Amino acid sequence: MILEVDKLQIHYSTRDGTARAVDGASFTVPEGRIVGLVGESGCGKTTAVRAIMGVLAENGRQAGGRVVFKGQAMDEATTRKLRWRDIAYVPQSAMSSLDPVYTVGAQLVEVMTKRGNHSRASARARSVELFDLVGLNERRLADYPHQFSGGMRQRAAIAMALALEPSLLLADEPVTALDVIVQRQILDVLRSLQQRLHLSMVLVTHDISVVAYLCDEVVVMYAGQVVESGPVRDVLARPRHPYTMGLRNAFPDLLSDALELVPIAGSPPDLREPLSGCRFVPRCPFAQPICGIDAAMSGNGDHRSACRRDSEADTLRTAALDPRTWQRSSSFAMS
Amino acid sequence: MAERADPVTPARTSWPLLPVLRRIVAMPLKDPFAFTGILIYVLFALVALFADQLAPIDPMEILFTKAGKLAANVPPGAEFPLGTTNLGRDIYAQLVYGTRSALAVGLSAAIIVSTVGTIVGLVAGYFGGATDAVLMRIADMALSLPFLPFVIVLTGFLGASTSNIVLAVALLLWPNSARVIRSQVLTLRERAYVEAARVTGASAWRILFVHIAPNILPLSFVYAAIAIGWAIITEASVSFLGFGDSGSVSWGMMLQDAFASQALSRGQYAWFVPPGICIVLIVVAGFFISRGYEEVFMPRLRGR
Amino acid sequence: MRLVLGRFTHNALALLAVTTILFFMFRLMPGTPLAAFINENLNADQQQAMLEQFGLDKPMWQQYFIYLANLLQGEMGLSFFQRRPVMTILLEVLPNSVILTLTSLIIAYIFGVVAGAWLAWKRGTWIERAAVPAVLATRAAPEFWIGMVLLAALSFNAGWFPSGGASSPGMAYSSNWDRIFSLDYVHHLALPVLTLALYLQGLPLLLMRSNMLEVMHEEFVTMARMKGLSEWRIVIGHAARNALLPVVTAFALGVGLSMGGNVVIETVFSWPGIGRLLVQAVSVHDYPLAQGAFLMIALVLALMNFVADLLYMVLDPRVSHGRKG
Amino acid sequence: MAALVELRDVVKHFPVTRSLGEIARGAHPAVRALDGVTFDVGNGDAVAVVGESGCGKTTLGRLMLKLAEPTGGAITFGGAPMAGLTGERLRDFRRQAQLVFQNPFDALNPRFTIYRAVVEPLINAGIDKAEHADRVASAFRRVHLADFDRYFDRYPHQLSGGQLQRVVMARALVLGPRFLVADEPVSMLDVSVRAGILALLREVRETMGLTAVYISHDLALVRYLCERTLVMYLGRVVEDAPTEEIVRRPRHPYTKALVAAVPVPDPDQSRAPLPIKGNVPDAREPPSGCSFRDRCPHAMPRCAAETPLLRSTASGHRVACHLD
Repeated sequence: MILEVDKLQIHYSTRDGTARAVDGASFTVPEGRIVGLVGESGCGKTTAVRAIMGVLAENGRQAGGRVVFKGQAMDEATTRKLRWRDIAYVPQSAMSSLDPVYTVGAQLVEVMTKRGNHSRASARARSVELFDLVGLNERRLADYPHQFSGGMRQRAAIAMALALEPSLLLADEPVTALDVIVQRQILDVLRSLQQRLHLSMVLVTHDISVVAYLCDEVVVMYAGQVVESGPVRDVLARPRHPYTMGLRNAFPDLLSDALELVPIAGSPPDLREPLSGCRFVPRCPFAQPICGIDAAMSGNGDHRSACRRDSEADTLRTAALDPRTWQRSSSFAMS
Repeated sequence: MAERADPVTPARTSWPLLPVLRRIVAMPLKDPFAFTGILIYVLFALVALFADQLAPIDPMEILFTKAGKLAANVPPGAEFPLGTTNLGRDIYAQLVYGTRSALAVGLSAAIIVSTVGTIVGLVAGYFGGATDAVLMRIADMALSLPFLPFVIVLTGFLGASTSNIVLAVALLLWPNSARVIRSQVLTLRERAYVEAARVTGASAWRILFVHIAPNILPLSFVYAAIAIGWAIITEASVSFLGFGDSGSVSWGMMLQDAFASQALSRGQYAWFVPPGICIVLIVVAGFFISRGYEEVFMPRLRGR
Repeated sequence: MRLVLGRFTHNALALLAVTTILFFMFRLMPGTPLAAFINENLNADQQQAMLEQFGLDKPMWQQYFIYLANLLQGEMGLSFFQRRPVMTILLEVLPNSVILTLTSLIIAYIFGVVAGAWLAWKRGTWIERAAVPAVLATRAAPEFWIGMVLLAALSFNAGWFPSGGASSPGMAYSSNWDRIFSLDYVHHLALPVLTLALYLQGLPLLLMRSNMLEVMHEEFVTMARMKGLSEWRIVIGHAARNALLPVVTAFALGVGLSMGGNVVIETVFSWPGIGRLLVQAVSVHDYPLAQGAFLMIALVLALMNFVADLLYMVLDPRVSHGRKG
Repeated sequence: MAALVELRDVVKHFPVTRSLGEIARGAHPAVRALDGVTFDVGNGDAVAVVGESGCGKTTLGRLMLKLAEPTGGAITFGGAPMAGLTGERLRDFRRQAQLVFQNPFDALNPRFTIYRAVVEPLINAGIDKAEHADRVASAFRRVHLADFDRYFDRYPHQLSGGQLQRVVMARALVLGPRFLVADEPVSMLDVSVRAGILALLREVRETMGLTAVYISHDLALVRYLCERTLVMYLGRVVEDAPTEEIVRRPRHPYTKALVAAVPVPDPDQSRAPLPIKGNVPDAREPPSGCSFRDRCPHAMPRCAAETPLLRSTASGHRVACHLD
């Protein structure tokens, strides 16, 4: 395992109390694999990744759990040392994450000379290589970020992330803001780089299709917790947690024959409230009294889920395919 | 349906201006800066209101000592808290009465500036096109006039009166607020809910006054608070340079008297320090209020 | 290039508008139009010369074009009281005003930028909580009053600085430049500069502080943290570099604006500059001189507005470098 | 059925600031948001307009609602030219044509209560005040906001995205329109909420007999809403066909690339390279002839010389390509 996240707790203090943005999430990233971190807005996926990079917002703090990188538990000092050299980041919006007053080339050289062992000359040579690697013309090194199109900026951001040859890449919604065709091109860049450089990668996204296209494994998050994880093929084909089943049914599929999408009624819980048990209970059509008690991740092999009724997963999955199943939980809707 | 009785409806359909006004009034309680600012305003307003009681001596009266001599340059003491001027006038009384003219100048300029600025900003921003172009060119012109020299030339030639100073200040200050309000209107105009009002058939004026203006109002207040300060400083500067209204008692006039009569070399600090502090307080109160409003209202306007 | 020309035209037109307003202001003053230019202080020959030069016997619109044509040649008539060409008098005092303005602005902006960035960095501490209202108070104080207090304390009381003027009486210099580069001149300059700098530092300080606070929340600053760059490099190289853009523009604008505002400072310190000249001219109804001084100030203002536009374009690559595919 | 909305060669240019050279040459450069769009929307039909950002689809929606005026061409609504709608006739049109917004968090005035927001169209249309409460209530029922009067006194920031989008729809439906334009109605919503809004859009269209135009960048979503889809590229319609045809048998090279690029939630999907090159060109200077030719794998000399027209090939399938 290149990265292990163990019972991570991230709390934000807000005016209306403490929000548990990440509430005991655990997952691992095997060496040389792409792990998709999936969930809806507010599920804690971005917070988790930013916590690993050590850049939480000022009102946020790590309240518990630990992050282990290559067997070494990370604290503030190790995080500072590992950043960018071993763990690099690809942002959602490359536009706002590049400094507008410097050329892209200058920013590449900056990180290589200040954080790497490059001289200015070797940094410049490496910039050319990097641009070539992500499919950008080296002449564009002299351009400012605003002179790039969206897709090119994203490529530049990937080049930036690879500058110090990290072994782990954390990509936060790297293609969400892009048009489909450009999105596909960027995904292909990530795929080929991952294979050529034998990178490990965490891909944060809300889009199951992106996970299906790019990832080897998937971790599904809901309300600050991990509800299911496993190989992409298994999780998408045979989801074991009702939330994953719901997500799968609600997700549009260009090629499927079913012309019906099934909504999950209701909305995620308020993370500032004290919560216990399965967070999905109010929206879950299969909830039972026992679900009020926290469930640990369980399952045989790599495919695990945090559901009290995990043993009945196959039956529930069949039931979940029927839209009427999900209407039954609508008494909780709009609460 | 049945339990939603009709009397509830008027509250739901009331003009959104009312909640906005309520928030404008309630805001100072949330922000210490704005609260201090309001407090300073209230204090000065009380002083202006009760000037007669606070200072029984006429500020222009020439005073004599019991020995019958001119009570000139008397140092601060029990009888004259801040002493007297070289002409034997009570400085404390002048300071108290100066509040009146300061507030009169400040408030009248602020009302003109924010009214004109708001209306021009709203109209130029919303209607755009030629209206906008003409109004903004006029604003550019006013902004390219050097501020204090213009006021001096105008009052120097038109005559030194308080109303001329207010007029000059208003002429030069409205473009600042108009510009900012216009740009705010431009962003609001693109907001989806304004577009929604158009789609549902609201007229241009209705959109302007029901959907846009309530969002602009806090800005108008900010500019009014700043204009109060500017007007008072300008009046003081113009008076200091000798182009002030000689018929009224103002802080600027006091400073000019002190300066011209060598109070500086005599070290008569009690004469020229207090008026300056009063000006600083009242102007800084405006800054505090505008900061407070910006903190409370502007993130909302920018965000989402 | 297109932008530069656009801004130039814009500012030139604004200046034209100002001169036009001024023309009509002076012509429509109470009294006969001739009185604005002809004064019994001038002798008959001078009166006749002015009459012809400014076409004062011609209709108003012709006068307007004659006035513009004269202006373009730097011809602004004779001062009533000094009986010398207005232009000569203006050029004599202009260096004094420029030196006063630039020196105090440079000091104010260097201090303001550094202190503003420092306060942003100290955010949330008691230093910041105390400093911000204090700085606001310096912005709220009338310049001339700051001058008066400093003058009373440091000149009359402590005797450290001369009480006014630009050179000590009885000093003789071989040229104007010699005078300006003399220690005596610097000594006279110190107190007005201190006053003006004290008044002016608030704007760059507060601007720098709020820009810094805003920029520190930008995603690219967070990115710089993730890259592991040093705090110093993040604050200076990225945050301050971005926060500085509007401050530099404000500096150029400040030159134009404070030339006008110097009117009171120059009066307090009897500094022989263009503002004091304007005040004197207006109080003795020396119309040609007042008009000339006003126009000179307006010209500097317009010029500096243009410079500010240029600086903004040069410094912000988002403006200077166009989009590409 | 007769067409409700007809567009004939509609052109919309947005002027851009001219350079000195362009002024000297007398050139008037413009962003060609729409460059000759012709199609009909039949009464009761649901048509999707699909394309990447900058293809002109949002402008198209705004023109159909008379929120902007075309630079050229004509649009008719119910047989009447929209250019001539003013005064009372414009108000009448506003009652019949409504819009559902992309961002529900921005589509409601933050200072209005929910009731106030939905009653606003009734006030604008001059509906008798006595009817307001009933009509608002029935609009809320239509969008399935249970216990709707609990929301009336709330403000938008107190509601979730899905609830807000339902309120936005209630506002659009309260006047009983015949024509609805929905601009990316679910793109700002979470996946689990999307499906409910899509189902609702489909339901109200059927029950109210609405004619609808859906604007979206997402082909996968459009499949759940519309029988017919128009694909736009750089201000032109390049393909117009039943949605299933577009998805299963795209004919225009651009549509082919677009369909191939859409990711699907299947780990075994094709990862073949896309049949497209380069980036979308500057809309101020699109290539001559076919605007897609510089990215098209099949481009030939004719494509540069001649702009392909949108021609019917099979029944109800129109393509603008010389290859076809």
